[in-house]
Amino acid sequence: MLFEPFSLALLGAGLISLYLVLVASFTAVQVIRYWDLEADDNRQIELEQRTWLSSALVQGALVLQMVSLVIMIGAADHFADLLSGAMCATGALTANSFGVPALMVKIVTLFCAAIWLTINRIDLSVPTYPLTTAKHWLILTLLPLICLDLGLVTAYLALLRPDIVVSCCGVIFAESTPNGFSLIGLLPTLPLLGCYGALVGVLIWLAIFMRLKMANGKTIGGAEAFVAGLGWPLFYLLSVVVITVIVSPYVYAMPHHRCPFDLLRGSYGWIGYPLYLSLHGAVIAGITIPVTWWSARYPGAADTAQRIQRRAVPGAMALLLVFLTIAAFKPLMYNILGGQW
Amino acid sequence: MKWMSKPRPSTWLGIIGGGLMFCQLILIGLAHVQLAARTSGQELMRAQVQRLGLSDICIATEARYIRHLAVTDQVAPFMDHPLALEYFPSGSLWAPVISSR
Amino acid sequence: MIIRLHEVHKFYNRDTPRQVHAVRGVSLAVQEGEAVCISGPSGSGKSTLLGIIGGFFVPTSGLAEVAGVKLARLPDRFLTSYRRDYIGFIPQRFPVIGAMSVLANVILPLLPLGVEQRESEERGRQLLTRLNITHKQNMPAAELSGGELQRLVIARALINDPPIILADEPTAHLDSALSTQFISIMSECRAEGKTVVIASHDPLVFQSSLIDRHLILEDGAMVAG
Amino acid sequence: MGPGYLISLRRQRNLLDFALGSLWRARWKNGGIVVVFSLVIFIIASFRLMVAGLEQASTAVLATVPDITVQRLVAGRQMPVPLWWVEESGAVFGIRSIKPRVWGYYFHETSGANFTIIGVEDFPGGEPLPGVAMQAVSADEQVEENQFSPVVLGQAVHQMLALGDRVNVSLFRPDLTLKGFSVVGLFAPQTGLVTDDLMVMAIDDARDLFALAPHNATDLLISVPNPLEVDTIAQKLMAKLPGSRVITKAQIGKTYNAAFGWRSGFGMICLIGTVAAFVILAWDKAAGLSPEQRREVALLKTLGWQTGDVMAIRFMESLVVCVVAFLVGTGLAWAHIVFTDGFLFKPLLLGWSVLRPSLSPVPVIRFDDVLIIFVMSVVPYLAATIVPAWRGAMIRADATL
Repeated sequence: MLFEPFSLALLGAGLISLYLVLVASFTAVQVIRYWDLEADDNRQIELEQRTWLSSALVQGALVLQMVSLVIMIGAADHFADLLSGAMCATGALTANSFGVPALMVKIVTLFCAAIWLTINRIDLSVPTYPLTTAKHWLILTLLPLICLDLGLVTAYLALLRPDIVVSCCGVIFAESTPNGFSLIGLLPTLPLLGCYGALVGVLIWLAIFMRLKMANGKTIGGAEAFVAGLGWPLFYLLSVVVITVIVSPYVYAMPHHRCPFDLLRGSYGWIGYPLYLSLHGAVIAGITIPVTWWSARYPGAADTAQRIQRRAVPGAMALLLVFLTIAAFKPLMYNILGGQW
Repeated sequence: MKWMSKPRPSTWLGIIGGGLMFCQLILIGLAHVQLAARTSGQELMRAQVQRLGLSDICIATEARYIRHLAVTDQVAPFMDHPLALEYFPSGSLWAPVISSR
Repeated sequence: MIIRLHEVHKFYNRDTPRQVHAVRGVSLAVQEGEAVCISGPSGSGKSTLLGIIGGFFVPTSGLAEVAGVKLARLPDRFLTSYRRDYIGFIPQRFPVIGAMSVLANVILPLLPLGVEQRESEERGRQLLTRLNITHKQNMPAAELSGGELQRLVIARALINDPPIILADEPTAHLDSALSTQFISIMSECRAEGKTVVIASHDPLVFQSSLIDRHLILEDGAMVAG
Repeated sequence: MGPGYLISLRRQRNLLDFALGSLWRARWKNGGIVVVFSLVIFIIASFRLMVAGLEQASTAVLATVPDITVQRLVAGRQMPVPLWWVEESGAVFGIRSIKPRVWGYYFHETSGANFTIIGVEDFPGGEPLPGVAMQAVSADEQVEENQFSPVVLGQAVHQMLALGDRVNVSLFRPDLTLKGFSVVGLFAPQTGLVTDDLMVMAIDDARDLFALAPHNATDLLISVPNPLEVDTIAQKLMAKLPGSRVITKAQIGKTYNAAFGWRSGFGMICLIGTVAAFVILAWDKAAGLSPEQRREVALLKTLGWQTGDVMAIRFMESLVVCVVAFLVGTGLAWAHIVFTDGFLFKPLLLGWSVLRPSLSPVPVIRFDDVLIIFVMSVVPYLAATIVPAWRGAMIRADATL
């Protein structure tokens, strides 16, 4: 279904991202080959000017990835009407084996671009540009991600046939499926919530610990950075599972409708937008902690890195609380006002 | 002070942009009035569709593959397969010449 | 010691056939509040020296420290910040954006600093009053006469209250009356404690009472001063 | 000075002021770009919004199409269905009702229109036709009892037949003999979208008119109460009835959507050329800096502007052009759809037709559609200006020396 307007918009966004990152990669190759801060020749001067270009390009690509993520969800939602058996975006995304990977690659690209922008900010704040080579290597890893994204999206759209029978989310997420196919499978609610609560507890405790440490004028150590670097991505994954399995049925008021995407529909008050925005914001702020810790080891970078840390830790916490409040609102209201289901 | 009374260019942009958005909102409002008119017969139309077993809306009555999916032929010089798309450019742009007799 | 240059060399197009050794081992120390004139024939490296002090480019070798900032090896981004904070620059031909008003031209350096428009216009107006061209503030800059243009450019250089004023051949296109006016404005600035460095081979400038020290460059090397 | 974000906000506003000033200075050129870009966006937006409106109109109305339609194919061509298929199908468990139906087209030579004739079993008695006020035919109009069969007409058919106040109408059988009908009702005008070309009559009258053999029908409509069973029952029917073609509700809806989506996509492909041409224009405009602009950039750099500040100016210029053009273009598109029913694109989207109900293509506004229009128009323009903006901004400050 490459001729659908949604497909064209997605492919257009993908191609433009590719163009932006391709130009940035060209810069990256030049920088990696010729960067020499000691030189004052024209080439070095032009390379220094190019750092403005690459950050503008990656910023553009980041914004575009966010837009195309929203379009991707919208497209899946729309395709659900064209594919028999697909009743919501989940069904449309699982209609062939490229949909979910494409979505995942998009999300990973989003996080990578955010990490890049943090490193870029630290790098540009120091006159010696300590991280320049590193960040341009990172652009070169962004390039295959964008290519992969475009390839997967193209494959997904090209192989999407309006007539084939696919499963709908009710089948995919049902606790027992006759076909045996289940995306998330049999996940017992209580242990899942327990794990999730424990992880959130660890993250909050870690934040308070780091905050106290910084208040005492100490810097964040490798152990904290390691825990944060492991904890926040895990938190992201678990959050998506928890939203799908536990939160969404309350929002839809249907115990067997488990879909992480329908939350974004207007019929549910667009609750998905603040929910996912705060989740992504919190995780981006969270993974900033290991990124800044890593960057701070480069000569001269520590000051800016720590300044960013001082903002990232409370920022992540604030967004985490916003996220948890939104996520818990419906289930709590239901359990307080409407009893158990 | 005289210089304070002169709005900044960005203020002008805000005014113009706001005005344009306002126009859009009015147009969208009008659109919704029309939409309400269109959907007023909707329940009735659904009932008719159900009663008569219609398969299509009659926006292109001469195109049998559109008005009634049910009379398509599988083997035809121009593809009339029910799940095929109609032969788009020619079929929709050239109307037959109807001589007034 | 607000400006300190030690054994500064500057090459253009280094290691190419078009290599130019523009500044050869210049050492210079300027006190705060001093007014210095650098003169020499054209092509002697005056502008390059001024460009090094003004943070337009970095020296190829040697030490350059202005207002505590080590200019050598500083990337362009940081040179620009340095320029914002410490330098008021008066270029040779008084370039302005002709279609914009005088006041808008004067506050140009403040725009990217995030200064509120009301505040920056107030500062601009004060400077224009001081330089006696308030009555022209809303006129397009293109309609100004040479003398008014000069005052506009000076006001623009002073808008950020820089400790150092650099002027590149400021009187080259002015008659003697306007040159005298320029010197008197610079004297006022010096009296306020600003450091003034002028590159000029105009005797009217380097023989004036404004100038504390007169340096002569020849073929990129300091020959007197 | 205040906190950092406030400084940053004020900086953005100052730069925006400057950008607007420089746009205003070249107002004729930039105005021209806004006009052309608005037109491009107008075309894309009209197209997209109309398709959305038509899709929504059809899916809303066609939500109740029969669950299963059974046809018979002989040598790949559709043939009448024998009525014994009804009993045969009745044996399949899970079916609520089976209605045979005769229908076909009647070409009306005078008007050049194709009417759709539907003969249903329980007519004029039985289940009433929704939206039809049935009227008894008055005695003086009824020429001979029982010779004129009752028929219900769509509004457009009624007009094309130019009946006026008369109620009697004659149609030709295949052998050119005439068959008389009395109009006993008209479909309500607001249901024109599905009924305008209809002539509904009793199934035996339809057989008579089309000279169809008795015990035959055109197709069978099958109603299945449980939507999950539709596919299974369709499979069973296919196995039970040799030479049958079984079409489910889902297939009809999806084919319909696909047809519109495909048309819209095809149109968009054509429009991409326009956008591409425009992007080239944008690149050209941003890349070809005049000597005066170069001097201006050099001056700003001398005055302590960062490369990023100059890039921000250029970006804001493009953004203002885009946003204004986007608002104007989408606004025009709405006006085009709301006030003129989208007359520019209606032929392209609907094809030609002699008889057509008034169809308003107004869509329910959806965020996705706006986003698609945005990505197809504004994003390429902005992306195309990044590199030229940087190239124009990297003029060095020492150019003034």
